[in-house]
Amino acid sequence: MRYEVTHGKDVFSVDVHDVGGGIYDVTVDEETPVRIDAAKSPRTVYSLLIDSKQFEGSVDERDDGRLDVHVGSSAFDFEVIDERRKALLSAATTVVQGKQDILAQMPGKIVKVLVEVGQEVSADEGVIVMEAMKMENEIKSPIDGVVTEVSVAEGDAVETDAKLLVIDPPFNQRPFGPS
Amino acid sequence: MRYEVTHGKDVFSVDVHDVGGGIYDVTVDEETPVRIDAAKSPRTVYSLLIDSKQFEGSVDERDDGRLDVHVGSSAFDFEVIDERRKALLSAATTVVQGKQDILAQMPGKIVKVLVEVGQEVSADEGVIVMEAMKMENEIKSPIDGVVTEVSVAEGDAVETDAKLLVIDPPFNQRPFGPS
Amino acid sequence: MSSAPFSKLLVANRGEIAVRIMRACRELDIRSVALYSDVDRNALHVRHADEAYPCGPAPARESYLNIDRILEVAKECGAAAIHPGYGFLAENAEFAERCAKAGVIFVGPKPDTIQSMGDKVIARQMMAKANVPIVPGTTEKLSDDEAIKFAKEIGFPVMVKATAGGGGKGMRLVRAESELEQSIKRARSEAKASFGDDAIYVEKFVEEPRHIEIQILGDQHGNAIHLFERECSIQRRHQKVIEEAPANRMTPELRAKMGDAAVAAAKAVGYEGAGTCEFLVDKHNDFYFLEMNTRVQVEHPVTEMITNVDIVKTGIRIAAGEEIGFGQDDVSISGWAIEARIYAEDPEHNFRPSPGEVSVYRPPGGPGVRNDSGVYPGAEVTVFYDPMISKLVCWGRDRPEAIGRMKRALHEFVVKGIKTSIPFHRVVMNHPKFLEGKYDTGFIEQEILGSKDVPLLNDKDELKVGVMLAAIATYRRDTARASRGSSNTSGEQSRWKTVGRARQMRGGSL
Amino acid sequence: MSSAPFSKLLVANRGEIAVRIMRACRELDIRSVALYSDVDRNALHVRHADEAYPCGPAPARESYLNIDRILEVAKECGAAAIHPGYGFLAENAEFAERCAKAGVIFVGPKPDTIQSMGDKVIARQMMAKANVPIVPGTTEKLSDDEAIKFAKEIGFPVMVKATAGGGGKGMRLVRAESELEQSIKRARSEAKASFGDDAIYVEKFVEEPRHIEIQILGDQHGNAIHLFERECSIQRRHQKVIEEAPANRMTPELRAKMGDAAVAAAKAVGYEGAGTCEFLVDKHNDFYFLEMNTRVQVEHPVTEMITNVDIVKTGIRIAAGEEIGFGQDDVSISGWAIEARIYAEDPEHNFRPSPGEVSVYRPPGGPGVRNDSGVYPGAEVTVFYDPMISKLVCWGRDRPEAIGRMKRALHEFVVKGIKTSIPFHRVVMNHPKFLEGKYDTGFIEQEILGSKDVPLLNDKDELKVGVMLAAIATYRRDTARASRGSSNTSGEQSRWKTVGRARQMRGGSL
Repeated sequence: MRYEVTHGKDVFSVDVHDVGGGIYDVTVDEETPVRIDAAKSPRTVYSLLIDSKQFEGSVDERDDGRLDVHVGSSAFDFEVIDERRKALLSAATTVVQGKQDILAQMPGKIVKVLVEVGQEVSADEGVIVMEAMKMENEIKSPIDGVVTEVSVAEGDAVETDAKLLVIDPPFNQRPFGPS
Repeated sequence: MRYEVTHGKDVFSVDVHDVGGGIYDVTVDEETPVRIDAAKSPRTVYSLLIDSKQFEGSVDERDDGRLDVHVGSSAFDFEVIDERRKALLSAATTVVQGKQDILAQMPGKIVKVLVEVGQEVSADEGVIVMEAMKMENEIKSPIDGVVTEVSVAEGDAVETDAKLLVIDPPFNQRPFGPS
Repeated sequence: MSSAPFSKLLVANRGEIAVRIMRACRELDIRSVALYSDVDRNALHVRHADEAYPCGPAPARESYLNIDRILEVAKECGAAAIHPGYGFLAENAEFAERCAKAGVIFVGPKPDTIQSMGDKVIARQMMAKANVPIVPGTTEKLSDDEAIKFAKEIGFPVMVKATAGGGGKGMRLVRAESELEQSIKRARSEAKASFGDDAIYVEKFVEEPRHIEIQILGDQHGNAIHLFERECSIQRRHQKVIEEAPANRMTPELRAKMGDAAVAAAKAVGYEGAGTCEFLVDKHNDFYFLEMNTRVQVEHPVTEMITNVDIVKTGIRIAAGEEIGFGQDDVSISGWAIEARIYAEDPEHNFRPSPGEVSVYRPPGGPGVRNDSGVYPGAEVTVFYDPMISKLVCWGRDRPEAIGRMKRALHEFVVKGIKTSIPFHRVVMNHPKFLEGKYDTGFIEQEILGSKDVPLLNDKDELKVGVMLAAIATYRRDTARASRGSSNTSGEQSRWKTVGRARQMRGGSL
Repeated sequence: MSSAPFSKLLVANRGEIAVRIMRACRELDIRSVALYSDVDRNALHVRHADEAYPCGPAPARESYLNIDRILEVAKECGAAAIHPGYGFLAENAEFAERCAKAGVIFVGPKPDTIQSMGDKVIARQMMAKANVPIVPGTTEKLSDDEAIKFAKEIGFPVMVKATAGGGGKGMRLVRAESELEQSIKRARSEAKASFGDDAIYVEKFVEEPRHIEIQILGDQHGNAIHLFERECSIQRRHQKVIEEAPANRMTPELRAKMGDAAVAAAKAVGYEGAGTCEFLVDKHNDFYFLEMNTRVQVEHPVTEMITNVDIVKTGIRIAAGEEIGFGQDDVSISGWAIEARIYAEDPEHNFRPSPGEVSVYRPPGGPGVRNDSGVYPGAEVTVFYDPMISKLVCWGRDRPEAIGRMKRALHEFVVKGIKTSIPFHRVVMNHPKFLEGKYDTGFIEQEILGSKDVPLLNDKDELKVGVMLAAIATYRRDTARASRGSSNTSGEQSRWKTVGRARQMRGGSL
């Protein structure tokens, strides 16, 4: 699984490969993978062995979803996003004008449709909950607008690029006037 | 709820009345009820306030189902049984000879029938799992014997005194010879 | 060892100091009684008590400051004495008097000692009379001419201060006579603008001030001794953060002079119990009386560690009418002790409070380490009270050993669920000026808080480890969520899972 | 403070002593390296280390006693020194020699010191030569006539012992000459029957023996001093359970004589590092050399607390070639310290081991309390190693204060998930003979274990509270189970619960 870890202005691309038994091969920014033995019981913090060096560390998720991470004497504030989720959310970050076809970024199952045709939505408002690779992800509207089409129902299995729903921009923002 | 707490040769009858908010009125052996403020978070032991006296205490369930209880400097080994369960099990402790009609001691639902007709069972072997008042209880055979009748099926709702199954003693122990 | 001085003592406080007092009680065979507000039922001090009574809603004014309720509990439980700790009602003369009227011993000095030492003007007058050096200055308003004359008398530098002042407004540092007239003018106009009153007075300016205080003990039989000094110059916004005993750059002569002054102060007010004389010491090693704290001090453990005297137990015995039990010649300084106050606050974000559940708590141990804690794993830190969760105190044969132990203990100390000032203390313990022992009360402002947020000791290696750990933890969370999410497919399966869970309960804690 | 004596030290041990050594390393700025067997990845000592290496399967013989693997790790990690702690390889002369050959410093005495002190006969001979008193007796077999002659020489009472003996077989206490011939006959026939060898020898019988030992320090420069005595007479099956320093009923004369003897013993073997001379002291205050332990002792903290010397750090400095750094006249006794060894065992059921997960762990704190722990909340106690999970050490100005603190600390100490010997220590701390300080090595057998199981301090009030708590806990468990059981009625509901759970994860620990 690949993650993007953001610390201030620095962004690290981190690949986690689960070797089993609490051992992970971790690659940061395409460097040589590092083998990490990460031991943790529910009652305590992590003990990490990295190339035989021992670090105690902890990770706490804040209410805003960011992570407070302590390692040794250091404290960090990270944002972590996995690439799947990033892909699922990419509609919201890359295409921001005009009529929006919301497509499935990977195969999955529709858990919940949160809107109906005719409903007004705001940018970043959740419109569909989709389960992909055993994770539930809320897909958000990339723009302020109106739902003009819902192409799937709860329980549907969908393939990559399947159209999920369509959102039109509000009247006054449509590029070619009223349609 | 009424419990029977056994400590060595002493048996205490304890009634627990849930007042709410971690407060209980507890009556031991029909004495005056005592109000107990029992505070506990998952990460620690109990703090009990009884008539403003403070005791720290802990309860650990052993593999054999008995309880290790610590209060202040003292350590105790208790067996606790609730009166409902006691009633459900009473067939096993009061009638021990001859053909056994296993009856429901209170209304409930049959969760699982663990034996079939013709099957040999030992005393104390589980024969039926019954749910009553939201608790599952395993009903045990009061004798060594053979199951001669199963009167209920899984999922059945049963009333008090409904016949659940019949167990005959082994051939050589039947009071009047072969039937 | 004598027998228990009382049979029962009510602790009118919470947090670590309540626990500290209850520890003393247990060692003295005294039954201890706790009070708890509505949010404190699960607090540590309740768990250390023999008895506990509710005292009201969360706000301190309705609970820990509720004199009527506290005296009611004392009567109900039959407590012979009340210990106020520090803060809350500890320096409230009315409370001490109400205790006396209710026939309950107040563990502390007499009400009029509290009263007079609580009034800065009276305290200053009494100390001057007892030949305890005070910061030369007036507290009454002066005309321009009087101010100039007085400033020349006490010598420069001086501070010109607004009598109605506060928060630095209407305050002027004057280094030479030539600046004086202009400064008085400015101070007056600032004071007028801020407080509507242009009255000013003049005070000697204490250069490179260090906050050094002397622990005193007095009893009802007229005995008074001191237990040497503590240095408390590491402060943030006038709040002590790190204390040590003995003081840095102390000389035997200065120690003797300050000790004598503190004992004179104690005798002047007929002091009973454990108290503290706070002084400012300037760069010339001249010292000036600041105030007397008529109660046990937060930082009393550093003195306990270098003198081997249990100050809290001694204070309780004194309140019971016993003598101190040892003389000035029986006490001496052994080694060096440092205390770090651990607060539930986020040093990276301007020390904002960090309430919450303490999910993981692993205090340090081993040689020379004492931890006076107010929390435990599972305790809740609320916003209602002081955010100090623990005092970490380390002792060494000398200062370097004490610092080495403090660094080691800070490294060991694991607290999760809330943010704490532990990383901040690590910064101080590695600071060259701290290591040299050459600092004054401006240390934190000038040496640490150059930037608004504290530059923690984040290093590159640990950043990389943190990045990898963040990814691993996220992966583990998502995997765990996914496996939970996929298991709710049928009622039948769920039922068997429930039975399985019930079975797993066996052998567990209830 | 001098700079770090080494840059890196490998700790060839586990549990609390490994943690203790790593604490010393951190205070000395030495990087510490841990070893862990397959079941110890999550052990506390790994979490205290800067580096950690696996050393093999759970059985000690394949891991912590695996010399080849340990030296391999030392080479791999570049450790300058190895500290063996106590137990495992601490008194293994071969290991010390292998370290020397591998160019790694062994923190402890020279191999031949370990070798000779490990052989009782050689140790006895060397001590006799150095005029250290030994229990008068022979170790070679005697004829009847020789035995009678020798017994008269050393005076009654004597012990007649089988040379092949052990476990009390072929052992006879003889109080008067008149019983001697008959006793020799019986001892011979018992020995013949048990060991196939009827050889016997005669030894002075030590009456009401107390186990008192002297802490010694020696360096490579010929310096040797002692740090006074510890009394370790509270034993169960020859295992120390409670130790104190100084010893009860000690006189300045006896202390001086025993100290001199211990220093003479240290000099006789050219002792380097921290070690201990164990003596038996009889009711006449005569003392006899028992053995020399050529390593740091479990109970070293009581000496650290009364002398303020850090024995472990000093031992490491000595191994680096430094001098002790202070002389006999620089050390003195201050106050009193008591150590209680906390074992994971069930004192109510003949001290059977009690492995498992430590679910709740709240060690005591506050003044005068030191806890050297090998576990933490969430740690697993396994059956593979010594069951000691912690050493609780309390200091007081005098013995009553130390006992008061120990009682208070035992009251505070909360350990759940496993059984511990904490309740047993409470019994001892309340026992009149212990309070008087009048006990010998028979104390536990005679005074506590009259019955097979330990009579804990169960009182009637606490029984009643326990009965009620048991019922409440059962009620709460059953109610919680019922509400879990009834919630799995439909897939839809479960799904929403799952989403809810995922949301709850926010703000939590990963």
